Amino acid sequence: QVLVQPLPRLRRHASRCPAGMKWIETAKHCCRQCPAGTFLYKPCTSPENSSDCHTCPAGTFRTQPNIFRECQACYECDQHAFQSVLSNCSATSNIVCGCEPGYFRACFDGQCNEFSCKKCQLCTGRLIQRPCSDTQDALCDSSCKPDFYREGDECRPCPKSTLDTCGKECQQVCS
Amino acid sequence: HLPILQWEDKRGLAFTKNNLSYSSSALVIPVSGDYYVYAQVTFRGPVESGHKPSSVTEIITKVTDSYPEPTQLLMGTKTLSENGNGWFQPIYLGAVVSLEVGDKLMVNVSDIKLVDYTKEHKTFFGAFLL
Amino acid sequence: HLPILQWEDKRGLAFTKNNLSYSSSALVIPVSGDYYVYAQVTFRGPVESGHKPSSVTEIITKVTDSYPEPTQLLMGTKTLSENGNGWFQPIYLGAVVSLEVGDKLMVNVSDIKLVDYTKEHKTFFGAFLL
Amino acid sequence: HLPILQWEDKRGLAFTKNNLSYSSSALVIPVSGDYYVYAQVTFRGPVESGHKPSSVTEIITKVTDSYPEPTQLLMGTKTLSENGNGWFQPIYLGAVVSLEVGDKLMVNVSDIKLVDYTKEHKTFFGAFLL
Repeated sequence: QVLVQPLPRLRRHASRCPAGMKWIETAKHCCRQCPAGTFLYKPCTSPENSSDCHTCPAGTFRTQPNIFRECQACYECDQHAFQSVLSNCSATSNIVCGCEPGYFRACFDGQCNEFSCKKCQLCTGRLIQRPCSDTQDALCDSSCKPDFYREGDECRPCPKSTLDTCGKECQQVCS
Repeated sequence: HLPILQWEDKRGLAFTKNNLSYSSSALVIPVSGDYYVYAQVTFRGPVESGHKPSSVTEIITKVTDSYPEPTQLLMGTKTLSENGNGWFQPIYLGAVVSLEVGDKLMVNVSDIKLVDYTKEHKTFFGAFLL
Repeated sequence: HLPILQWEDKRGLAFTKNNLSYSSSALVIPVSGDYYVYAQVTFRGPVESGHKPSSVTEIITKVTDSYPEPTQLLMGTKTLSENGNGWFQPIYLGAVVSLEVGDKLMVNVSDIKLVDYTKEHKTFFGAFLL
Repeated sequence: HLPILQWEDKRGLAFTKNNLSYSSSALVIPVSGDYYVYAQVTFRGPVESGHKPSSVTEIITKVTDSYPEPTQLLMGTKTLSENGNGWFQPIYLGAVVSLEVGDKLMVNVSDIKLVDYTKEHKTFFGAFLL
């Protein structure tokens, strides 16, 4: 286990500013925060007047009130890997990505921040127990549909041919 | 959020100076400026039988007192294709970032159980002012 | 030549200063000297063509107006052994190189479609004068 | 000890200056201080048929005249999951270390036969004083 000695805490400026205001190191006084969707272009000259806040430029955002000098860059959806845009990036929210129709999310981490879009399985010749969705693959019935016969773990359509080549499952179709 | 690594800051090769201090899992920035920030995490497994992660991730994160959400500065994520026997996977990250006095830098990992903390030269974290 | 990556130089974590400028895919060196140059590219797949590459490569290249051929400064090349599902592979490069005023630095990759451009903290490029 | 790599210190991109010198496989520290030390080794195989290593390792080591044992400063170790065809595996290491005048820095590898020494921009080693 790592032994970490408590270090003398930095003098905390933040607690000396009233609610909704933050300490500006360069100005050496408190200023009102800029609202979400904007950034601090120029700090207030004194705590009584307001800061010069500019709207986040296209392609950037701030979800919270802040005193940052720039906004965060929006993520992008991975069009090469079958991702689709669920909601666009705005000045106050990052982009949200999902998977194109016919694909579902294969998550790389618990929160699914990183995921790739995998092709849904088709359930050819089977009944669909659960359709494919953005978050999970289709669930196919284990048995084949009528008019289909099992070959390995595939379901193949019964041949419309003479009786002698007709397997048991395909009797109905063949006769 | 992903688990945060704790670090040794005094013993062996570890040190802090020029007021760059370490407290509660974070390097604390003493003066605003551009810093080269770097970290390597060596991941290794398997830890529990059968539990084979599909990937490992390391993220260097910045926390600012005046803002409720951490900012991800650098991220390395690697899928694992080892076939279940013993595996090692180092991830190195390093870049220049602009930081403000009081900013805190931390290292998050996808799974703390997979981090090889046994040797100080396999997993390390640091920063220096340009 | 291998495809050249384009970069964002203003938004989010990106910035240029001290006259180190960015134009048409290149960092332009403002003053001769020794620079620590670095870049990380996160590769990921599969992409739509289902074509599975056997390896991925990242090269930091220098172009000098007075010389017709680019010079390869740093190269990271990694074979892929992932089995066709979703995969990620970061490659980090960094070293000191001697550069002249006006030299241009670029990042080439083996296949631009395999580059994960979705998050600024996964793929990045920079340099600083020592 | 693991085999020590030898380096070219004059030709091509290689150079030494500010009294940081290279001799018998080591960078020799001219003045005490904190240095950013880095190295990349590109490993590649197979070299001899049938001989498939399970992992590759790179270690940056410090040797001090006054102490009989080398000190391992940085280590990158990676298991190999490539299936026996041609493979490449770069390992990059870099961090700040406190060094004394006269200290020697070297790069050790698990198997010298697996090192790709064919191109100077694939395998490199350096340090600079902060």
